[in-house]
Amino acid sequence: MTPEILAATRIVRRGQVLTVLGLLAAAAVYVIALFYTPVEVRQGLAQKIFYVHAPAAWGALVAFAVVGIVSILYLWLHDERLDLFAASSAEVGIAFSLVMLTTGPIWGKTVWGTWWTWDARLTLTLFLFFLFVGYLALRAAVQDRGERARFSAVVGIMGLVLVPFIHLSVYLFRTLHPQPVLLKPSAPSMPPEMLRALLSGMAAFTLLYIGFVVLRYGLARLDNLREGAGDAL
Amino acid sequence: MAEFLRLALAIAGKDIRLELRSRTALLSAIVFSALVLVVFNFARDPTALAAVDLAPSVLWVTFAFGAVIALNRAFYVERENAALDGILLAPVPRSALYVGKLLANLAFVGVVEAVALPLFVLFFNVSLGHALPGILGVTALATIGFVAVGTIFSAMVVRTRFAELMLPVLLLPFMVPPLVGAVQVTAKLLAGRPLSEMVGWLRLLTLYDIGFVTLCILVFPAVVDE
Amino acid sequence: MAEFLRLALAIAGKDIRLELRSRTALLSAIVFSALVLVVFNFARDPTALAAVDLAPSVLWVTFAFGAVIALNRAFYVERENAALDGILLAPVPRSALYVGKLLANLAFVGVVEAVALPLFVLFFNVSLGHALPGILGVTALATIGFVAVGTIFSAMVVRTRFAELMLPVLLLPFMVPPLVGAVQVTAKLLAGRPLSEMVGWLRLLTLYDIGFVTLCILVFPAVVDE
Amino acid sequence: MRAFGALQVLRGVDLDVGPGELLAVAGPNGAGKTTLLRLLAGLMRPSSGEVRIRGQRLTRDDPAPRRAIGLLSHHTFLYDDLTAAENLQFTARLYGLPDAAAATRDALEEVGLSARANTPVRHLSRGLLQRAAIARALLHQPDILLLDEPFTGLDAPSADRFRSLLASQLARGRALVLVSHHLAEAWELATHVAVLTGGRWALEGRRPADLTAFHARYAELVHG
Amino acid sequence: MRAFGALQVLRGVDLDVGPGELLAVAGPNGAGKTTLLRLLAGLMRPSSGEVRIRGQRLTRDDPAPRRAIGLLSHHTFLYDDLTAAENLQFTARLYGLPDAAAATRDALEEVGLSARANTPVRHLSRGLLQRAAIARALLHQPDILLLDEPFTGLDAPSADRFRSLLASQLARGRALVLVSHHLAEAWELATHVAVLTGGRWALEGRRPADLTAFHARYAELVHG
Ligand code: HEM
Ligand SMILES: Nc1ncnc2c1ncn2[C@@H]1O[C@H](COP(=O)(O)OP(=O)(O)OP(=O)(O)O)[C@@H](O)[C@H]1O
Ligand SMILES: Nc1ncnc2c1ncn2[C@@H]1O[C@H](COP(=O)(O)OP(=O)(O)OP(=O)(O)O)[C@@H](O)[C@H]1O
Ligand SMILES: [Mg+2]
Ligand SMILES: [Mg+2]
Repeated sequence: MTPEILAATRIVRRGQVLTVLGLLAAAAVYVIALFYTPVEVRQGLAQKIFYVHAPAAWGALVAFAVVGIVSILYLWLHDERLDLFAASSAEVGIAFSLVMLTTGPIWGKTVWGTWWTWDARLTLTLFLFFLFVGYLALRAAVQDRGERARFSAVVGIMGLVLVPFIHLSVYLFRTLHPQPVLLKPSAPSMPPEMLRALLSGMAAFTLLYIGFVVLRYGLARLDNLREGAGDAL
Repeated sequence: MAEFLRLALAIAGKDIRLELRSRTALLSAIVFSALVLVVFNFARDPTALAAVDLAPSVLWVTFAFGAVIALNRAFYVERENAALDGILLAPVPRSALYVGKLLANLAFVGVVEAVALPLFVLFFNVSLGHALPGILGVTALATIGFVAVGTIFSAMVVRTRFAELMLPVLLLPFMVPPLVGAVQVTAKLLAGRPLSEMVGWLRLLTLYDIGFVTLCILVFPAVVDE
Repeated sequence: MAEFLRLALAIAGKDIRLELRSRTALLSAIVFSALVLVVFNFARDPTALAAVDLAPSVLWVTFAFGAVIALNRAFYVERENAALDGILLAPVPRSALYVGKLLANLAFVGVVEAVALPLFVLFFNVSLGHALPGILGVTALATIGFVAVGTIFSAMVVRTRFAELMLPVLLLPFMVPPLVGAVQVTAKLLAGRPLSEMVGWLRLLTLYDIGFVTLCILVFPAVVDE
Repeated sequence: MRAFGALQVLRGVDLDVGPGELLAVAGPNGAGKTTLLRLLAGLMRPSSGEVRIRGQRLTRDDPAPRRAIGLLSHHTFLYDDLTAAENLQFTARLYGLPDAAAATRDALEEVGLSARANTPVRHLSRGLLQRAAIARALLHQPDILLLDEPFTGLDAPSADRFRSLLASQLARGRALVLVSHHLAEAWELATHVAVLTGGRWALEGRRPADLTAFHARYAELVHG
Repeated sequence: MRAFGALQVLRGVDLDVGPGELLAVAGPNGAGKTTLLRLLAGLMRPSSGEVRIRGQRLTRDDPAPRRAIGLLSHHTFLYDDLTAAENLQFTARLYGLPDAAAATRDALEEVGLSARANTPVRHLSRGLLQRAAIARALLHQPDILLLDEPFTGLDAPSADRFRSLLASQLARGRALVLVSHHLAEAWELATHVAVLTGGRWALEGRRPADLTAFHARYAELVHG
């Protein structure tokens, strides 16, 4: 039990606590959403999915932004912990995007009558998602630790720069021809209860994000230390 | 600056000479591009599709995938006998190394495109005519963009297991903006639309080139240096 | 014969371990196929083209792309440290070496195809339905033929003295039939045409496979042996 | 005889090595020593002439006789991304050894690499790499061992271990051909010595007793 | 100090080599000799510690000090498909030498490879390859020469030629670090000797007069 291992385990425990809190908060928000927000006129109950969908999307975007920023810090400071943190954030981001990418189409099928449309925002997230799956694939394919960190940092930064370009191109691409008749995700003015529920949902997911990342980060630290112990023999 | 360029050219020149000695990368890229064109040509059911509608997409898919294959090999030559260490050991700014590799890759992808374009005209008997200069221009713009990104990724990918899929996995998302732009502009050029309709895309392509070439030069050292 | 198969499998197994060991091989294959398909989706100008018309060619270009990428590296791993000499030195019939490489490449391409097909259905929302078995069949037929030739091709490309002659280019025409055949059959299957319309192509594909696998096994020694 | 294009590398080089004999071959750089070993191993076909193993001709078509040959070359024949153990296991399968795992373990033990068995060879130091290559060449217990500068990169103790390994091979009636620039390294073990210059035997025969005298002779033959 | 992941390869190894000095380094396989040279050459960053050339720190950002370093490694740094001359000319350009052609000619002359200048290095024999690698390392007349088992594959006369080359380098006030398993090869030239075991100096200091005595000392140090 080296001090590092102790420290890492402490981080893991903190992560667990935060995660539990986050889950509770999210559950609470959802109870409120189900029973104390008005049923949306156009979409009926289907709209309730919105209180998961939007926050999840929000969480994913935050996660990926964090990866980019932390990557910059890594190339500057070359501290392995930054790399582990970025990786953890990427994994959580992928989890959240999966939630978004499943709830989204379900909702879409009910309100737009189609699973998918090449709407700017949707497509953007899709590519972000692929980008970060690639990010993790790369990490798994590089053996040397330092190299892994440097490579994935580079990808993280480039991803950050890519986002506006994809958004712009998808936007230009779409405005070529009449928008699909189906309506696209764009927040119409919503009653205050909805807004409150949405905001608290976002808050809950943010907490959840922090919990997940801290947890994942702590575990990554432990793995590293164990792996280390392995080589040393 | 002259010094910088001299080094970049030395490296690019070396790569080109090597590729001419044993044209492994180029060969498969060219063969593949030809295949793609053939497939599209035979696959196209003339009653359903006019060649012209298909043309831009086919052309750019061919270019893009050909490029990926050509890039896959960009850094293999540096691996045998640890030649890359030899370069890193020398007083060469990493940026010069990157630019040199970029130039070489542009040359290779350029060759692939130069071979594919005539085949394309042949198969799809589209008459480029007046559109040709425009098409060459947009090709240059788009190609610079994704080759710039591809160069840096190919430098990473040679150091990984399972490299061949890794490059497209990383690179394709970055290819989307230049690709979409190029297809749109090409389509308009072939349709003889006015320039005004393309400026948006052209601006995007230019921004992309400037943005990513700069960024790559900045981050490249992190790829090759410990 | 059992001996022969054991050796072939040993070689294939080694390649698969080298290439696919990385935990994320499957993941990369998924992302790869998805991206390729998405790129198509973007490359096509939606005003002009319906997805379905493109479907068969898109599917097969995707498969071919995956294959070429796999083949590119097939013999490259044998080059470092002259590992190929190590194999040639052993009491291994050259044909077993070829078959082993072929199997490894088929495994690789198979993974990509297995992943790409569902995604293809998703993105191009074509409903395979009853066509599925047919498509699987033709995929197998065409892939075997294509990869069989491709494996020889990659061996030649690595043996530089062959690359020096432009021999590999001569192989190009041989790669066309399986692809074109596959595209044609796929198109008919999707259009729900009667089998009678496809037998011609299917017969061609089968003959091609038998013919070329045998031929490749026969000429392979000449490629690898001094 | 063997020519690369116009460049004739070996001319009228005959040798035969019996069981329990070790032929030590020396010669200047570019003399053709490696080429000779590659010919004997069947990796190259002689432009003219032939190679026989127990009277059986070495041809491309019949893999069987290759089983008798082990070659330690300038190249390691190892896959950088596989571990030493994985490399040997693969080799074992190529030679159809009954128990690949055991053969691997023993071979690694013999060259003192067991501790690093599971390191990807890419991460092995040069000497450790050479040991892995030796293990690979000996893995299938070949009757004929062709060794091209086998002591390269080995430290003193592993060189000694390797010498005793060779001794045991000779005791088991194996035929050895060893190429080296430092004949001292294997002088005691050698039963025959030969000097190759410009692709010809400058000297060939039983090993003389005195090394230093031989060195003098060698010097005048080659550089004289 | 340098670690690969958790594997610590070098621990508290300090050395400094002045102009006209040759430090001969010995040590068992896997001791960390090559790693040490790569650190000194700036190909790796020390996990902790630093490298200074004439008091100037070796950093990634400033290419200038790298000009002072020449490394002859286990790898040749040569492109197999280019000829020896082409390889050297490329190197000359990398170092911005005024007259690449002349520098190449002289370097090839010095290692006795002029005759094979236009052979693709893929077709060079091992010893000839090693000579090409030596020519490449010396091409830009570095002040500091790091040599990793430089005698590998060289035949006797070219080994002698190389030794006199080293002597002239020392005469010109160059600082040399030479790693070898056969200290005899460079004993006369060495001004200092050091022994590396398990990533630590087991011994370091001026070169003793007597080699055999040193061998005995070495044996007990390393193999106990
Ligand atoms: C960047 C990623 C995304 C963000 C930030 C996001 C955010 C939002 C927000 C804030 C809403 C509520 C707006 C409203 O009430 O209309 C919404 C609605 C919706 N989103 Fe997303 N979303 C994202 C991705 C997706 C994806 C990938 C899908 C998948 C198809 C999707 C499908 C939908 C649907 C169907 C609606 C309901 C549209 C409507 O209200 O008519 N979204 N999204
Ligand atoms: N594949 C090849 N093509 C052309 N020439 C070759 C080839 N391989 C070797 N040679 C030439 O044949 C000659 C003999 O090479 P070989 O490797 O047998 O020499 P060697 O005796 O092993 O020398 P060394 O002691 O340096 O290893 C050399 O001049 C070499 O350049
Ligand atoms: N890239 C790497 N990753 C992990 N371990 C490495 C790496 N490079 C070297 N090592 C390990 O570091 C140790 C020292 O290697 P090094 O090459 O410095 O030894 P050496 O003293 O040069 O040995 P030799 O005399 O065999 O050349 C070895 O155990 C080696 O396995
Ligand atoms: Mg040799
Ligand atoms: Mg070493």
